[in-house]
Amino acid sequence: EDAQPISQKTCTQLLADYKQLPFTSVLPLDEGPIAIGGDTKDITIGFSQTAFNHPWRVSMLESLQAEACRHPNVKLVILDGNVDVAKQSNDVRDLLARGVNAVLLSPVESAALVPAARAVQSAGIPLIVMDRDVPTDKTLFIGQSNVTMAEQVAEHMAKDLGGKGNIVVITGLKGSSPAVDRDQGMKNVLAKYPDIKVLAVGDGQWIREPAVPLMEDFLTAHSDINAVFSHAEESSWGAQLAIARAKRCGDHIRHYTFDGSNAGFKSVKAGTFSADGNYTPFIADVGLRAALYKLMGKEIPGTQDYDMPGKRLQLPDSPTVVADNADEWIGRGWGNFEPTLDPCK
Amino acid sequence: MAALIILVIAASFLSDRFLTPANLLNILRQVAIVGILAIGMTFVILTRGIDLSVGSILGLSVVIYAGLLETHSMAIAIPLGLLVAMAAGLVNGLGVASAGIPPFIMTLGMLSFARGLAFLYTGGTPIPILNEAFYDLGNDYLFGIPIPSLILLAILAVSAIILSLTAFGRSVYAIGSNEEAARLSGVPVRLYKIIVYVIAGGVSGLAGLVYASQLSIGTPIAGQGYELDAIAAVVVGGTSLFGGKGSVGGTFLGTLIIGVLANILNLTGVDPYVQQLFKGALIVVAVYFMSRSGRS
Amino acid sequence: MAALIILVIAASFLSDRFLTPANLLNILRQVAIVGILAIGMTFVILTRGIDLSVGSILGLSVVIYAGLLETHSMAIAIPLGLLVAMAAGLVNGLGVASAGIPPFIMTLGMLSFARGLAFLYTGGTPIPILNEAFYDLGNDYLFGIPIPSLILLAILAVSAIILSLTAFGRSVYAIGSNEEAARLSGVPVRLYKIIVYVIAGGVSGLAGLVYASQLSIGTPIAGQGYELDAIAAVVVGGTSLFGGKGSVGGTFLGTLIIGVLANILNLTGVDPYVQQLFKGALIVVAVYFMSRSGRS
Amino acid sequence: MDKILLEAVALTKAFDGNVVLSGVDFTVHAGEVHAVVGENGAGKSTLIKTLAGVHRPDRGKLLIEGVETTLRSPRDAIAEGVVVIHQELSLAPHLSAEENIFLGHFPHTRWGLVDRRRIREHTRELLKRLMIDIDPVRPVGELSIAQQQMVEIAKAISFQAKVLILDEPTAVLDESMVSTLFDLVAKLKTEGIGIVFISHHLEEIFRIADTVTVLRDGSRTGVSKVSAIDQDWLVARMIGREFPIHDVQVREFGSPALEVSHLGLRGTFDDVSFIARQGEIVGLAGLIGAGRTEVAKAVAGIIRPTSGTIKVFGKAVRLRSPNTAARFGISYVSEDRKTLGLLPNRSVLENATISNLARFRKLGFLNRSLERRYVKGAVKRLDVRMSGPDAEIRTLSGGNQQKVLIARALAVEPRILIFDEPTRGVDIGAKSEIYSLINELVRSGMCVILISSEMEEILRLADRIVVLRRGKVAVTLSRDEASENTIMRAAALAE
Ligand SMILES: Nc1ncnc2c1ncn2[C@@H]1O[C@H](COP(=O)(O)OP(=O)(O)OP(=O)(O)O)[C@@H](O)[C@H]1O
Ligand SMILES: Nc1ncnc2c1ncn2[C@@H]1O[C@H](COP(=O)(O)OP(=O)(O)OP(=O)(O)O)[C@@H](O)[C@H]1O
Ligand SMILES: [Mg+2]
Ligand SMILES: [Mg+2]
Repeated sequence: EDAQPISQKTCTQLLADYKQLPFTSVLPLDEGPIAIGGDTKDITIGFSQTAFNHPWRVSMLESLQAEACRHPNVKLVILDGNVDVAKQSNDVRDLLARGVNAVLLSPVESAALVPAARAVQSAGIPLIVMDRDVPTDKTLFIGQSNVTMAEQVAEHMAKDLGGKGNIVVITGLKGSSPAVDRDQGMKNVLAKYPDIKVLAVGDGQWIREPAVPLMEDFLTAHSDINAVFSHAEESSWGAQLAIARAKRCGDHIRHYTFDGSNAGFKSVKAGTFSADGNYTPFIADVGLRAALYKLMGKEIPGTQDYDMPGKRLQLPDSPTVVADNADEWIGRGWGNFEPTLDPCK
Repeated sequence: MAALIILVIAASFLSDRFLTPANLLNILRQVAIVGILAIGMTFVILTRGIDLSVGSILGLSVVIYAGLLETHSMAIAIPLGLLVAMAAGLVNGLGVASAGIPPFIMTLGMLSFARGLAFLYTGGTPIPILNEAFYDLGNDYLFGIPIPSLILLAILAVSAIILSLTAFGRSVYAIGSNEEAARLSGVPVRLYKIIVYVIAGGVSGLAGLVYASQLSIGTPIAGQGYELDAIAAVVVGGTSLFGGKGSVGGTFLGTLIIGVLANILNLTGVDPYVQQLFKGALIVVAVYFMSRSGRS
Repeated sequence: MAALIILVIAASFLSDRFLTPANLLNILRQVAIVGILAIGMTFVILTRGIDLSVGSILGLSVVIYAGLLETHSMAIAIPLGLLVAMAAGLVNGLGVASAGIPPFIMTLGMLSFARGLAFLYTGGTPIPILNEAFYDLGNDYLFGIPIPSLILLAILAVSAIILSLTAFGRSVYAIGSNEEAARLSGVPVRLYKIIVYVIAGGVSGLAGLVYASQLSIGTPIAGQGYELDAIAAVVVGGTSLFGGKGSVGGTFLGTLIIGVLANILNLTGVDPYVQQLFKGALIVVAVYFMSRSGRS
Repeated sequence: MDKILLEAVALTKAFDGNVVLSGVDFTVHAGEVHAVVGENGAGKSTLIKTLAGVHRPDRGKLLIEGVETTLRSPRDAIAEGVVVIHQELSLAPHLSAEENIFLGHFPHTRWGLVDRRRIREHTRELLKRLMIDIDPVRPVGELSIAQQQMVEIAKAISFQAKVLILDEPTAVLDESMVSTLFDLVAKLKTEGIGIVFISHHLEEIFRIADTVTVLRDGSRTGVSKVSAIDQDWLVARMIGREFPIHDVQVREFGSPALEVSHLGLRGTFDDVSFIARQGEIVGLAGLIGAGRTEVAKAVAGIIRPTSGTIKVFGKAVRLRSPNTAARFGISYVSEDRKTLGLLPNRSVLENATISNLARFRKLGFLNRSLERRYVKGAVKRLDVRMSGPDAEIRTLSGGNQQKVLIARALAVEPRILIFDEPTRGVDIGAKSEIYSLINELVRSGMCVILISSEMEEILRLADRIVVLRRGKVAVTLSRDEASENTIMRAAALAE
């Protein structure tokens, strides 16, 4: 049995995990070939992903591949946007040149894919936008809000700190829309807590490596840090490494972070993280089903108008994972890797 | 040239969609941004310099177009954006030619500086562009050809004329070939080097124009990493990094080769990770065959 | 040197935390990875080449260490990871020296290829490293100095000896100064160029070792974009991109200058956007003063 | 004739504290050929460069047609009508001859574009006038050194100079080209142009110069009408001591060291055969472009011949690289100093020892003091003038660079040494040193192949002379048979 691209998993493996996916009950679809007007010829679906340089993005793909494995006549074409809007814009057009039946799009940058999205629309095929929106007409947008999620996480932080203290912020890649949104969410909450002071801000680029020297330097400059608000679990683990190296484990600096991986939840349970924004990648199966509904001429239930052109499918909010609910969520997050050793333990 | 032809033949076997007019126009539009940058880069590299800041200058111009278009017309936004891009190029040129800072360092500094400016200008949030005329500039067709491609071809034509038919152009080659000899012959080396960086900056601003209009957004991360793509197109096109040798025509070919590679890999739907492997290997192979065929 | 001293003095005025032993050791550890890469890069640049693939080779070695450590001991994982890194360097060397592909293109291809391999090997998901001894390698101290810094210093010392005291090292300079003349003088140019790329590859593998052990994770994106940082350190350190001139000592200074810059910007808590502005401007200024003081 | 075009008063120039010119006065009249002579490193080129806006003098002033002028760049000098052919070839190698000629002053069309047709016409005219037969659109980097020099001359004329300065233009030219150049100089003279001429060939001074200035260690030691002096006067002021003329003694030759038979390289040379024995000097004579250098390169393992065989000490060998050749004891000193010789930004010491680093190792590491000892010896033997062994070689004067390259070849301790134009740009004192060195080498049993365009040099040194004509051996002459006449006839005669 062939392994699927990128994930390197076979359909058997993917289908074994299918039951674990959080939103299989949204837009349900039976296993088996998809018939359009009684015809079960091959259906090709194009997926233009932001990039495959982060496991979150790979997990999103796995949910898509799992759904596709359930329908033998559904084929996928997967393109990697390399975190470059211009490249992704080109990718979408290449999908159209290839003659796909529908386009799934998870944009690098919300507004920048408008022309590409319009090109899909004028080709007359369904366009399902996932994760980050595109401010133009589309068949459906499926996503969660980074702003409200960051608000939740920041509220937890404010509560834990008793409304008072010093924090440092390690953002995601500067200028990328989740980083902008998570920062906005945090600022919305901090506006209510004037006694929480942001000592320093640095760019962690979603990953571990740059977070380490950043945090080391923050620790050198400030002797009274109460919490690290980081946009990514990887950066939080990096910050923790820096804390251990600086021999500042005794400061009991708290970590507030995002991503929603199983490893992240385990770190919450272990007490390394105080809260983890539960940002699930498992929405692409829903996206694929929505596209298939559309192709089959089926009504998509539960959609609503919203402040952007097109329709939105609101997914139930996943609660922020904290010590109280960590056990309940371990296994339902993404990724099956272990958290890093906590050097403070 | 031979390499491109072989590539095109191979591509048309690999996908029957490749040799359709729509797809070929697609490619021509897709390569516009990097192709334009690469032409400016060719000027710099011909003088034995390098410009790492083209991607950042593109980004800076993009946010300026977007910012100005919020309140002003295109007639104001476009010239001002280009002016800023040329000013950045001028700073590069002064640093290299007058202060004697190695081009790599000077433009690396500008890479960081211009990007920082773009972030500061936008506060990190992309500025959407709602001007329809501007949108059309990047997405419409003229004589059946996408406007960005026409812009690319126009810049190519003008550059080819400048390089082969003006005293300035010929001197650019001379400076790259033997700067001392050029100076001894009375070529105003310093001035010309400055001009070359201003051209690279201005051309980056034009690439930014295509970017902003094509994507309808002023994002401060626009063009990140494009410097390497542009340099690659120049070198694949046969221009020597040690100056004095090459042409914008070659650069255009190089751009097409890289563009066709990316397109065919997308059309055949290869695993993106494997694509990356292929891309690496194919560039090397293309250049190998190009240098072979160039020799005989 | 003067530039570094001025920088250090300025830094200690800007932050009273700067001149603490803990912070200085921090800097020495923080620069280890790029510093190591830059040393390998120096060899290549001295021969008038360039190696754009060092960051990708680092990334490839990182995932290999991590992958092998899941099931094997360090005694297996480390040599194998280094071997793969050197093999990648060997391919670069053969491409450049034997097939005559321009270094920029050959190593650009390897940049893409090795990165693709790293992604394929991991399937895009980072591999956590749970080996305690390996963790200590990246995070412990020996004689009060972080082990990564010691590795950097050891590589620096060995490289300095090779370059100044061996026939190979002397020939590296000769090749960069005038390859044809070196060949006529009986220098085995092809062999030595191959060796130079193998060194750069192997050294990238060592940098990968520091990366993987310091961060306890095998992520396929490790080292992305480091090639420019490494080249910057080399050039700031006074080595000419046109070959034949420079030293690893200079490269180490260049690394420190860039490291101190980043550190002091972090310590003073400058806004990240403004940091980027400063960083760009300061590198240029540092190099300007360095070339000034070098002249007189 | 009496009008002063250019006058330099008390020029002083130092590099890093080394005084290279001290208080030099210099005058060029209209319609005069003013020669400058002096040993290698005397400061001739530096004087020229300060007149041409390349260097700014530390002290002293410059008057052009009586007006005090500061030249900030070569561009300024050109604007004032001062045009120079520099000693180091200064062409853009990737550009064609015609573009090099008009670089800096391209003619324009009405549209402001470069007027290619006019360039083509002018170039053709110039090349014809100089009697050089080259393809004007070929990149000059592919031309031989002599051809490049002729392009430089064409370029200089194209500028319509008031003062034309020629820094050792004849060093790389053969007899016929020198004659062409001198005819041209005579003609320019009559047009009222002032000409400055530098050469180490003193007979040339007497052939064309009206006035001569002698420099020694940066000071002017003499100036006179040429008609009033003789060679001894010049030598005395240049060197300040007698120097011996080494004539070759009759020697015994050993067994054949190098046997070249039917060697050919398609399109370059064909069916070249000769034998050189231990202790023998074999001269390769011929006009420029005859293929002497290519034959030498084939023997040195630099290019691979397509036919024929080479035997070294009786053994047939295949010389795949200079490295293999070196292993068989063959060493080559190239005529093309700049592209095939110098490691420009490395020190004198490194340039001298690169050919045989194994010799300077101790316990596997290079040993600086071994290297220093060797370089010191060679510097003394060859009388190299420089600030020290750690100076970058490109700061040395041309002649001294040549000597360092000879030291490099000797470091291999070769058994067969190929000298391609070894005394090019070398002053007469050093030339005699090199001659005596060659004598010494052959006496100790070395075999020397000598390529020279200087008839006198070949005649004086070579035991046997192989004359090449268009890539073929025209004739092989013994010492007794050889004369300027026989060689020229063989070299130039149409078959
Ligand atoms: N750029 C420089 N930097 C340092 N020293 C220099 C430089 N140029 C020339 N010199 C020194 O100045 C002295 C005079 O050199 P110059 O080239 O003028 O001699 P020359 O008389 O032309 O000799 P030759 O006959 O060999 O050409 C030499 O000792 C040389 O090493
Ligand atoms: N790099 C080159 N590329 C192409 N042709 C060349 C090159 N070098 C030399 N030639 C040509 O090869 C022919 C032989 O040149 P070569 O230098 O061997 O002559 P030569 O007899 O050694 O004369 P001399 O050494 O006095 O210049 C000439 O016609 C020359 O133009
Ligand atoms: Mg001279
Ligand atoms: Mg010759």
